[in-house]
Amino acid sequence: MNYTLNFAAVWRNFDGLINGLVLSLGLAVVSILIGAVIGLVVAFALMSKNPVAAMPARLYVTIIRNLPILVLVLFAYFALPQMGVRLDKIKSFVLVLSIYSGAYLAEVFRAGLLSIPRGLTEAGLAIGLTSTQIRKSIIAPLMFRNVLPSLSSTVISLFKDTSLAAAIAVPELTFAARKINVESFRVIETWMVTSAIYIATCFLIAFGMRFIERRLALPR
Amino acid sequence: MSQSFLDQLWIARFVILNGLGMTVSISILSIIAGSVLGIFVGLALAYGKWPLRLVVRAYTDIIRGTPVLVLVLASYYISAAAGLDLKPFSAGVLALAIFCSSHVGEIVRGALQAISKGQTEAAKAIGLTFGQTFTSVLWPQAMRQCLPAWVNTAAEMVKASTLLSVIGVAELLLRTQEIISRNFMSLQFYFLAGALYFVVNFAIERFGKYVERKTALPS
Amino acid sequence: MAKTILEINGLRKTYGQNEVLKSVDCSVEEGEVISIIGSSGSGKTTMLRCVNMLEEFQGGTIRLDGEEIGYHVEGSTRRRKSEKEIARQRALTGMAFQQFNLFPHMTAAENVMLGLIKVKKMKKPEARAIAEKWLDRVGLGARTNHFPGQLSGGQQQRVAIARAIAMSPRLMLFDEVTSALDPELVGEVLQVIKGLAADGMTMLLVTHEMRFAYEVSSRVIFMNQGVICEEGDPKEMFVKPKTERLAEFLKTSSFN
Amino acid sequence: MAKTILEINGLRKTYGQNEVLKSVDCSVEEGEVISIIGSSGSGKTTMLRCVNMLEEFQGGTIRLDGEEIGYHVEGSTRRRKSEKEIARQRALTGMAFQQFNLFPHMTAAENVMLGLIKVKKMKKPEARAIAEKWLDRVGLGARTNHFPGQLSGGQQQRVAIARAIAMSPRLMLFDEVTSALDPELVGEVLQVIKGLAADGMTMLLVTHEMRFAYEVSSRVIFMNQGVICEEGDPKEMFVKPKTERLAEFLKTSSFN
Amino acid sequence: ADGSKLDEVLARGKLIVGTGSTNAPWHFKSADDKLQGFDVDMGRIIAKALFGDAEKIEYVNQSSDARIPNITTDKVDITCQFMTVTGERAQQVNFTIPYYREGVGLMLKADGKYADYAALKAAGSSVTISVLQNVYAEAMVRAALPEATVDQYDSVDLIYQALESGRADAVATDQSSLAWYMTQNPGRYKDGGYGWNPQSYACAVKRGDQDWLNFVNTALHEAMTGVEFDTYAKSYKTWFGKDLTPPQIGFPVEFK
Ligand SMILES: Nc1ncnc2c1ncn2[C@@H]1O[C@H](COP(=O)(O)OP(=O)(O)OP(=O)(O)O)[C@@H](O)[C@H]1O
Ligand SMILES: Nc1ncnc2c1ncn2[C@@H]1O[C@H](COP(=O)(O)OP(=O)(O)OP(=O)(O)O)[C@@H](O)[C@H]1O
Ligand SMILES: [Mg+2]
Ligand SMILES: [Mg+2]
Repeated sequence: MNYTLNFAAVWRNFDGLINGLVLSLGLAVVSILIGAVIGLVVAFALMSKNPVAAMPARLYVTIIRNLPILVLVLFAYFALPQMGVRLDKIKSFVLVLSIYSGAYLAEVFRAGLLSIPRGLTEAGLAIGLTSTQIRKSIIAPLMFRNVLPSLSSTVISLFKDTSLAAAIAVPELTFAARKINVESFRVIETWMVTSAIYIATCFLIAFGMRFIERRLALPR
Repeated sequence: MSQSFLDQLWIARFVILNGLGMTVSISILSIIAGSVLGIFVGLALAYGKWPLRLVVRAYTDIIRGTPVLVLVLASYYISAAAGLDLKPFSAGVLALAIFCSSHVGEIVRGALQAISKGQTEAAKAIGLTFGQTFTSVLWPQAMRQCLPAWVNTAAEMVKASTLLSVIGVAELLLRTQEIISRNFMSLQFYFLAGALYFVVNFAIERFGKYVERKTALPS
Repeated sequence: MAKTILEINGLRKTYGQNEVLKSVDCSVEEGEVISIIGSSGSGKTTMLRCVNMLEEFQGGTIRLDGEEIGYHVEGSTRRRKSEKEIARQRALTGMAFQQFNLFPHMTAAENVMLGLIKVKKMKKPEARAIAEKWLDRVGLGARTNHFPGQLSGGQQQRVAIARAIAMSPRLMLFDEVTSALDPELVGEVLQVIKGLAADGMTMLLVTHEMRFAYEVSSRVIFMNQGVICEEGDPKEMFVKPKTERLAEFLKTSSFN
Repeated sequence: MAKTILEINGLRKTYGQNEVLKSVDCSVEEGEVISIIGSSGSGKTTMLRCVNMLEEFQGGTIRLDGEEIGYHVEGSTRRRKSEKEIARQRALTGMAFQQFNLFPHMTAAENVMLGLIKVKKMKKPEARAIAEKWLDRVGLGARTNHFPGQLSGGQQQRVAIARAIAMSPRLMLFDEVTSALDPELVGEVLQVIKGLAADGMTMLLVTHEMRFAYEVSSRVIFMNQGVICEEGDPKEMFVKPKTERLAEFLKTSSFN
Repeated sequence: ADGSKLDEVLARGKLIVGTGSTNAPWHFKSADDKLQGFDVDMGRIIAKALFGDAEKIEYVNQSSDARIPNITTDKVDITCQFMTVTGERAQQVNFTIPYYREGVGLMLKADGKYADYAALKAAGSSVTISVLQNVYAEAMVRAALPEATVDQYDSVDLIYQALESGRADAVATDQSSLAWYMTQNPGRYKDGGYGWNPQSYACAVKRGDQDWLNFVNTALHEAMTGVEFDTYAKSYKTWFGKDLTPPQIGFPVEFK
């Protein structure tokens, strides 16, 4: 083609992209941490024999996982205030991404829990531990090791979902990129650089997770 | 604009159905193409010689690290740059299929590697070639193992199809936005769209469960 | 007469329609070593698990040192005790499982220390000292910082026994602790159990090793289809069984 | 003299630095039943797997009915045969594994039929008839449409044997086919093998069941550290071993 | 390939115009799903000039991001999509002569806290203004309301939604869009009574094809001042609600 690449506009606004990346990472970290807590509780609820715990958990996971996150983002930002809950745009996005992460992580954690032999719980019971102590000292640490490989891809896609925050004007990475686009229309160049930033970040996340996985691997 | 939401909905009914139809066709096409490609990706990852494995691993890692939006834009513009003049629909489906293939590839690899080596050896021992072993012994087992994760990917594809609105494919989200830009009832119509996406994905999930039950091995 | 530690009265356990234990009575005195034998599915494991409240049971009482285990029975009402109370009672008995069930993310010492710290509320150094003492006792003094994945089956089972015994239980329960072991590793585990018996530990053991049951037990209980079919001194029982069933069972078992 | 079916000459196999088979020579005549014994890690499995080309090997030749298996050797050059050719040669020997390795998504009959249809290019009805005949022979005539998950270990192993034997191999290889079975299921599998031996099937079997090796084999091979250390008639070898090593091995094995 | 786009379009027999579908009154869908609006009419004027038939036209639906790339990669012959003329953009595409001059206005809720522009300005930093995402959006608002908070959204319906849901106190965007919106929602909103930030809207074509650019310029010029004025005026009346005074007869207005 006779299109000549010109990155000048992108480099001029590179600071904006980096600031956007930092915000994206911040959103992802906070949301995933909150989501992990939700996910853990929900995963145990999903496994519970008690329908009062299991049913709402299943409903939550089914609904959230089948909705496009954009709809949730718009709901939290525009409809919740009409119901008396007013959060600023960053908080409302974090709320949504946490709830969204929670549903995904719950499924990941549940798979991790399923692979823990029942005998370990019984061994814990037999030495007099309570169920809560068993969950904390035995089940959770083992589950965490079990899920690390699949956790990595979930975390990466949740990180990529922070791009949806652009829709409510949170100045994260995608927002910053679009801002360059509307100014310069150097769309191809902007997305090339932006996707390189996303890919590099995702690689770092994957690498970090693999590092943790190796560190926590049990000697055998 | 004194009309109610229901009036507007009635006026827009065909447009919405149209968009829904488009969303479903995009999803089906990209899931099918992506899955076929993904099976080869998975095969290469599980059984390829190391140079091939390296290339395919780079492919999946890069694709999975890129937001789908960026893939969609790249497919549309870079294909043009490469002299391949794809219409937005084909470019979008191509992007989603590539995205899908990287995920399916990982799923297939995982499933293949979970099959015990003894299966391959037993097949070899009765004289099957690798091709026969794969089609008769490995794939039928891997497929069952893949199914739940594959269904999740399919649902992700439906959600990702929203991003084709950016290159002007008239799928459900763009159709919704068009309606909103006429009557400005954004909340109502976004949630209608949300509900429709939910219905589609829920149907996929149910279907997946059904197939899973149907193909479960007795024990 | 020695002090009665465990007293089981009319123990009844069902899985749905299936009555797995049908009114089992049994009492165990301090220092006794009792082997429970019987064919597969006769309810041996289930009985042991009821004593440790790993299974709920539908009727009868189990008393440990006179205290009701798991349920409080008053007339015709039967109330399950609180989870906390049951957890405390479980710590009074130690249990070793066929599958070892060591916590794979903890070293041998940490496995033993966990109960001491969380249940007995000991400080870490104290718990470690006890753990090391017991690991030494089972012949694993040099393996305290190994993870289960780094130990052989026999070593893992010995850690599991140390973990149970370190809690100073009133009663030890062993459920086929050697069945999952390669033949050459069975001996080392049985040796440890013999040592505990010699120390006067009260023990209930389910086993398929007839020779071992013969040598170590002060009494043998033969279960069949959810009831205790015959019990007595191993020297007598194994040589001249009173019931037809036991005679038959002994014929097919590896003892002869 | 009977016809020589298998001839192994100077077979050498290494894993990296580790030489697992060091110039093994061995020949098997039609109708022979040979047991390979030896301690763990001595190379028994590896030798069997080389014969079926499940392992590559670095030196020596294996001939089946005079035909070179896996490699074509000419002077000092050694060329691996094509995958297709090797697949054909693998079908000439049947193999049964310790872990059964039945295809879990196929019924017993389908497991047996697969090779007949894909390799022998039979029509389905013909293949089914043969499968049913062999399943009947191993005592599973009533289980042809069961999936592996619905069968006991012993039954699974018998299906696996039927699957191998249905291909009418020139030679059957058995690798510790009873080690993964519960003791009570071992008998039924050994019975099937005895039947095959009586039918004149040529067989090479790796086993830890000394009594069985003693009863069934026409010749026993004792392997040690990658070499054949002693071989001969079981009646003689087991009673008065010539080598120190075999004597020691027999002492620790369950035969005595 | 050396020929002009003009020849290519004529040979093809239809014009390919890039525009959007979600911004009233510029380019949006009617209730019966027809693309309409002022930008759309500009395309029709050019098609009429080309073929004498305004219907010989194909619209390519594109987002704002895609306006320039679709030209540079030849996906469209021309883009008419309320494109603000800037120097930087003019380096990448050739702009036609402008067909509309836009300014920014403010819209408030009719029953809202603030009466008009003066009230907003007086309130200083406590007001929030929602605008369409733009690199100079912030500066644009600052020029009128130096202290206000600026929230940027990426689609028009969202900036209105922000006002409606109380996320913003006023919307600042093209006066033409505001006018349209207020006509569609009579009585709910009011104009802030202040306009600023003039900008020109023009179509854009690929750089370096003077022939094609000249043709489009001629077509647009004659629509605004010559034979097609009635078409232009009619469209103007439809989308902006105002009547245009016909061009002055006599000496051409351009050279005054
Ligand atoms: N979770 C369960 N649900 C239903 N039935 C069960 C369950 N666990 C055990 N049973 C049944 O209870 C009966 C007694 O089982 P138990 O495990 O106590 O036997 P056992 O004497 O320990 O046998 P083994 O020697 O095989 O260990 C058996 O018939 C078994 O099928
Ligand atoms: N895949 C492998 N990689 C490296 N070394 C191997 C591999 N497979 C086997 N070995 C080594 O080769 C040697 C022979 O192994 P082989 O399995 O043939 O012994 P075996 O006589 O069958 O023993 P067992 O009675 O335990 O089955 C052993 O030292 C083993 O550690
Ligand atoms: Mg048991
Ligand atoms: Mg072996």
